Amino acid sequence: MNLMNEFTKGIIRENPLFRLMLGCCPSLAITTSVENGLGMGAAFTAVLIASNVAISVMRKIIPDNVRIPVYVVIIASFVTMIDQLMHAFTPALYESLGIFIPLIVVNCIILGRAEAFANKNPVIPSVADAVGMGIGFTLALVLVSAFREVLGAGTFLGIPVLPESAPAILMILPPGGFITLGCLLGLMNKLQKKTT
Amino acid sequence: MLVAVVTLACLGAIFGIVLGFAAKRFAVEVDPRVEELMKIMPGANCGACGMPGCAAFAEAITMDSVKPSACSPGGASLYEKIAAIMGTEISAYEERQVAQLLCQGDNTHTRMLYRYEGINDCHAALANFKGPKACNFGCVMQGSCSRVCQFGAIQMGVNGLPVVDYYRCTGCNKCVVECPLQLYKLVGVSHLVNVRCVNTEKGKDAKANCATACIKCKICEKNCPEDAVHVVATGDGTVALIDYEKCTNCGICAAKCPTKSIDKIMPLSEEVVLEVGETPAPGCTQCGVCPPL
Amino acid sequence: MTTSNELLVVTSSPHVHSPDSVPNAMRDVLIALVPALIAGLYFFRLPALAVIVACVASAYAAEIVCLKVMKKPQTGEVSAIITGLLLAFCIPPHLPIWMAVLGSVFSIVIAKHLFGGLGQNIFNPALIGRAFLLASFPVAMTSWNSPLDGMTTASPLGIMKEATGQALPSLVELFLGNISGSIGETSALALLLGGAYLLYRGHIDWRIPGSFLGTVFILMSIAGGIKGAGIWYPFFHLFAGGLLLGAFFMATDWVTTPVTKLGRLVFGIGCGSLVVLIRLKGGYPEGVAYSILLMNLVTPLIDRYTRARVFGRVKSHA
Amino acid sequence: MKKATFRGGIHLDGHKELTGCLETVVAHIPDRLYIPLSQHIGAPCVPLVIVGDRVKKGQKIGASKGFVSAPIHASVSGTVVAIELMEHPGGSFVPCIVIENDRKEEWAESVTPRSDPASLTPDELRAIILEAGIVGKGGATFPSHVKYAPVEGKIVDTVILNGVECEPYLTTDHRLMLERSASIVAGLVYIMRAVGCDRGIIAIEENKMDAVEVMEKAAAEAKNITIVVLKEKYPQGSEKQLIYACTGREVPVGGLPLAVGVIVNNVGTASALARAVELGIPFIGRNVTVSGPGIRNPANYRVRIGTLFSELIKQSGGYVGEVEKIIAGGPMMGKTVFSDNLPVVKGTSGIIVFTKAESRSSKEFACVRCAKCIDVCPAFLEPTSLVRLSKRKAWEDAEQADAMSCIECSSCVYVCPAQIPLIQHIRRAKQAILAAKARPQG
Amino acid sequence: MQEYFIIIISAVLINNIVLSQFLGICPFLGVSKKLSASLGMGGAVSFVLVLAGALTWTVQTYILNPFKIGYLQTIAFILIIAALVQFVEMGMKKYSPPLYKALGIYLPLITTNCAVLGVAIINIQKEYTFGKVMVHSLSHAAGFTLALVLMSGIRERLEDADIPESMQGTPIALVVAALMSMAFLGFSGLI
Repeated sequence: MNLMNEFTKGIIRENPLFRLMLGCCPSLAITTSVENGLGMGAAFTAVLIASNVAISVMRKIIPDNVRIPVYVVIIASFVTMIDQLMHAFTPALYESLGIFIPLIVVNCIILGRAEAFANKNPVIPSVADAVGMGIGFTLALVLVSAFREVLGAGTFLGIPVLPESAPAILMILPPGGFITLGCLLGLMNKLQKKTT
Repeated sequence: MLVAVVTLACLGAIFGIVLGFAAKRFAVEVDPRVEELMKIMPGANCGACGMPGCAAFAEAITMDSVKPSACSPGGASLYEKIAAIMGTEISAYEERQVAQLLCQGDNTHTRMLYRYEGINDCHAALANFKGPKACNFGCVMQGSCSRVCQFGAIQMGVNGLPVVDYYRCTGCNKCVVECPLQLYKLVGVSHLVNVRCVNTEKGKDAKANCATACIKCKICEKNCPEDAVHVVATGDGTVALIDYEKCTNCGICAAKCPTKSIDKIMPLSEEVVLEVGETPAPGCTQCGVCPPL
Repeated sequence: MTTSNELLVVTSSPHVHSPDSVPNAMRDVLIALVPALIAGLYFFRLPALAVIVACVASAYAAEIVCLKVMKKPQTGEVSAIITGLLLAFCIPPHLPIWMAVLGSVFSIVIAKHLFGGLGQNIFNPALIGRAFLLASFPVAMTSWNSPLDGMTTASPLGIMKEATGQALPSLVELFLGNISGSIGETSALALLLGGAYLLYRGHIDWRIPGSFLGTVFILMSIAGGIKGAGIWYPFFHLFAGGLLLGAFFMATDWVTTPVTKLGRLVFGIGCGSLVVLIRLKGGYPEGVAYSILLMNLVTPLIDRYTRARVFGRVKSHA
Repeated sequence: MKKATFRGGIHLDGHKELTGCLETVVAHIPDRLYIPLSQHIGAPCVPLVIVGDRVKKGQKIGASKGFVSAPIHASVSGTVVAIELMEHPGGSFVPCIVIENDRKEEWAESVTPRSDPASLTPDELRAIILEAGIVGKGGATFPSHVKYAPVEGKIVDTVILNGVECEPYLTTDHRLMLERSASIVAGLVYIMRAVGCDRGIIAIEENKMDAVEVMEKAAAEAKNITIVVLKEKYPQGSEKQLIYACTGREVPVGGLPLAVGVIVNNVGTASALARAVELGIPFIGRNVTVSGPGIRNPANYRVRIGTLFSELIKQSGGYVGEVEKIIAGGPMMGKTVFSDNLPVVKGTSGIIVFTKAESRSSKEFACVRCAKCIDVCPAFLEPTSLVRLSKRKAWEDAEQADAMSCIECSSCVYVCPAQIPLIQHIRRAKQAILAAKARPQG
Repeated sequence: MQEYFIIIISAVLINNIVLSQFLGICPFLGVSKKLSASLGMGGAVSFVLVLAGALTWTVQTYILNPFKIGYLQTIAFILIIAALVQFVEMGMKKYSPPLYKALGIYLPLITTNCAVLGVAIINIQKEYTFGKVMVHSLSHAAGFTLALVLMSGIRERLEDADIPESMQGTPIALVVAALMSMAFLGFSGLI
């Protein structure tokens, strides 16, 4: 029951992007296509799970006053691994995500979960938390990128869905990212107000 | 492999040393209790405590310059937590207080002198002949109180007077400070009977201007079984006043008052059903003070 | 006492008011746009009419819907119509209607009502609409047709920028408006008439169009001098590419431009410099819309730093 | 010739033709007069009479209390029948001494003409001015003797008489200059003597060239007095703007005209002052314009202080149309009152009646940042920014933005196309700033 | 010279770090409510950015590359930045408490500010010389500060605007950023 709770909270109630406003940078930058969104979400989730596990395991032996640098190093190590893996196995995706893979290191969510959850809880809940948060973030990325890809490129996962002249290129340009995220956030606020 | 380990270790060591040194050089004293306190603050930053925000309040508590009970949104539960952190026994918690408007002269009761046109601000309206009402003591009905209330507890009623929702009211004192005529008073929730008029004019003059003014007839005084209400001298004249030490909430004075300027308010539980709808109050900070609906 | 039974009104001074009002001012702006409207319709005929009607109607409809959704009272003023009309004026006459409608709705909803509606927007809504369309549909937004015969051609500034070898239109043609380009920007004469009317009615301050056009003229004279192009060069830039439309109707928008006198000069000079920069060095041939948007962006800062000295804040004698 | 003026301001429709060419009429003296105990800025008077007392015309019936204050005098002879709270044109309720007129017009003993007014010393002059209850007639009603009192380290080199009368409808000063030019010039000479300066200026707006002519003739004899013709613009008559127009000096923020060596008085004040010095007659009457579209026969009246508005309106043929506003003073800065049952006081320059037709439509729009308020503000403020701060209750920021420098001329509201009552918001901010200052520190 | 100029124009206007590269969004949204705070934040980030640029380039060129351990780039860089930020934070706490208070929780966030790490990585990717690294870092810092200052000017004005309730705060800031970035499109093609 409790485990279920740790898992689901990240998906909607404490969705990292829409509720906690964390991880804005990648969600603006790489959401030009759903594929990118999925790829980023997967890489991110992997790092999150790994680092949550590692930190949760070591939480008793890490001295309190240097815990943040230690977390950073742990996260950075996992990011480096993911970076290498993606370079090797999904070169196309690696190219299009570019600099934002190493930048997973500085994604506030991972450090935030480490600080807020993993260093206080045992391994199993930490995994649940990481998976929930990861899925929540991935869903958010997919939502944003779906809007942008459909409106801006007229495709969904590369499949054309709009007539050729229709897509507004602006949506896959930087302004489109800001505007999609801004309006989605506003919408979420409105929905939340209605439901509570 | 070895190189990598050594490099990182060296880097780590260098930064560790620099930071350790810097930590000593730049050390700033922070009372750990402030951080502890900050964690339990309601975080509304409403200023009810008289401090500019929750952080300032927390700091003030550690310096003993403010009463821990000053935080009305936090209420009794916060009070206990503060006591726990501060490790001191603090005297018993005071009763919850709500703001009450000491005027019932809405536009059906009170004679008007003129039609006011201008900004909705009580201070501004008062600059012209002490407001549009013939009674110079009563509410000027421009809603300044309702705009300062962060908790949405004061709404302007249909007949022009503000209506306090005692359930949403946290007793934060903002309206008391804002009202230019000092028509708000914080009253303990157990005090159900209140004189809701501050007109100190002679009975005849008061009655000429407002149908629900205190006319100093002393009927309340004569009927009170506990000798708790008296027409007492204040300002330039007199007005009825209740001594809450003696009052037993029997409500006889309210029933006998010919102008109904003494009012017995409904028990709070009924009020909720009447006033609070489904939606949370505008301005609700979800501080958790409101009792569950 | 008095002849009526009602209570007297007590208000704060003053008790007299100038006949000025927001709706009146909006109406004057519409009147000032009429010459350019006539010119646009004369040169581009039916397609222009369709685009104009689509823009205006959708802008006004969007305004009404927005006010309704946000539960605000309908103001009954026509600023949305002006936005729609201005947007129509700076898009090509043969743009597909649905694009025009999209731009118009974007202007009103995103650039105006998300910011709280009348008086609170940061950017000129019409220009945001245009920038949105230009970035979204670059091909449709930059294919021009020459007036009257409807042949596909490049705009005068496009010809100059790309050096396509086509003959540049003469200054007289530019002045009268017999050139390809956006609906409202072709006829310099019509725009000057409208601008003069606004100046005469006191709705716009000479400082913005003055400093804007002045800066462009001076910088372009210098650039022309370096190129050895002669005196027609700065005039060509003044009359072409919607500069007059921008300078008189968009850079002077009350809401999105500085409120201080000095600030307006700074604003105009900034716009002028940016136009020159974009036209000479940038990727777009005309640049008026972007320069004004960029200066809109800086407006709060300009206002902040160009505050007038308060009367009596004299340099201390000590 | 380029006329001197100030920067900012607005052009108003003067409506002066209604009364400007009409000779001032001596108003009928009513049976009862209501003389408020407070008719000036500063401490209210203490009554010197009780109900039942007989008073003579010109007798002091209220003594000034405190330095900034001025005594009041009975404007007719008769009996005190009551002291009661009355509506006051200043927007408050003030105790008034009610005198039943016995129609004998018996002068008090203290009222005696002086044989040698030219030989009075400045101190004696100031004592006479204080005793006569002379206050500024322009509307601010600042006690004159306080204005003339010497201040350590400040030298007054110029006295300006304000004959600008830039408010629409009002023509009392205009008529006074035409009808009493000699006494105005005499008054100016006394003021100059009282403050010890030798430069006098009489400032008149260009729309009153007939008055300029008359005043020039009257001042021809006097030394060191010049007539300055100013551009017709509102608020030309505002003290600080007037000083700037006449002398090019800017009164510093928060300072008095004294800071730049200038004293400004209304022409009416000078005339009243001359009567007080020469004839010993205290301030018991003044000229009042009764005008506006809601008045049947607009006119200027010479009125005894304490006459009810309703009496004057009756003499003007009563109301026409649906009356909506009665304004004490001019339409730009005057205050609305809620009835006509209130007395003329020392500062009442006009009674303007508006009907429904003139009331401005109150449909308020959001500020569209047209900046017209900023363009016209004669104090170079940003009214619209101040309003934003005031609405947000950011009083300290408002003070930083010089809210206190607002002269409340209302030009900004006049031009505001969004019909925002800017001045009321600014006044609210000023009120709050003053309240914060008055509160003891800590 | 020409190269440096291109780097500057490109970094400040065309590829503005916030408006078109999406780096440093968190502080951009978080600390842009007041002009004074945004100037402080801009200053702090600039300082860290330039120092980090110099340090990371040095480490990369003289340690990682010679030893052929380029794959440690991310870890090494983040360490350097973390230490630097902590240093700046302590300094600020000591010497400018009001600024420290205003920047609040965002100071530690510079560590996780992708702008700093991002620029450091771009520096290496583009194989700049040390001089260019400095100019590049400085220009990006300037671009960041510019965006922040412009944003805070606008947000101060929006404080009184009647923005729909659900759009208040971050959503409207994002919309402003969108429109800003749209206006900045005007600079495209400048070089």
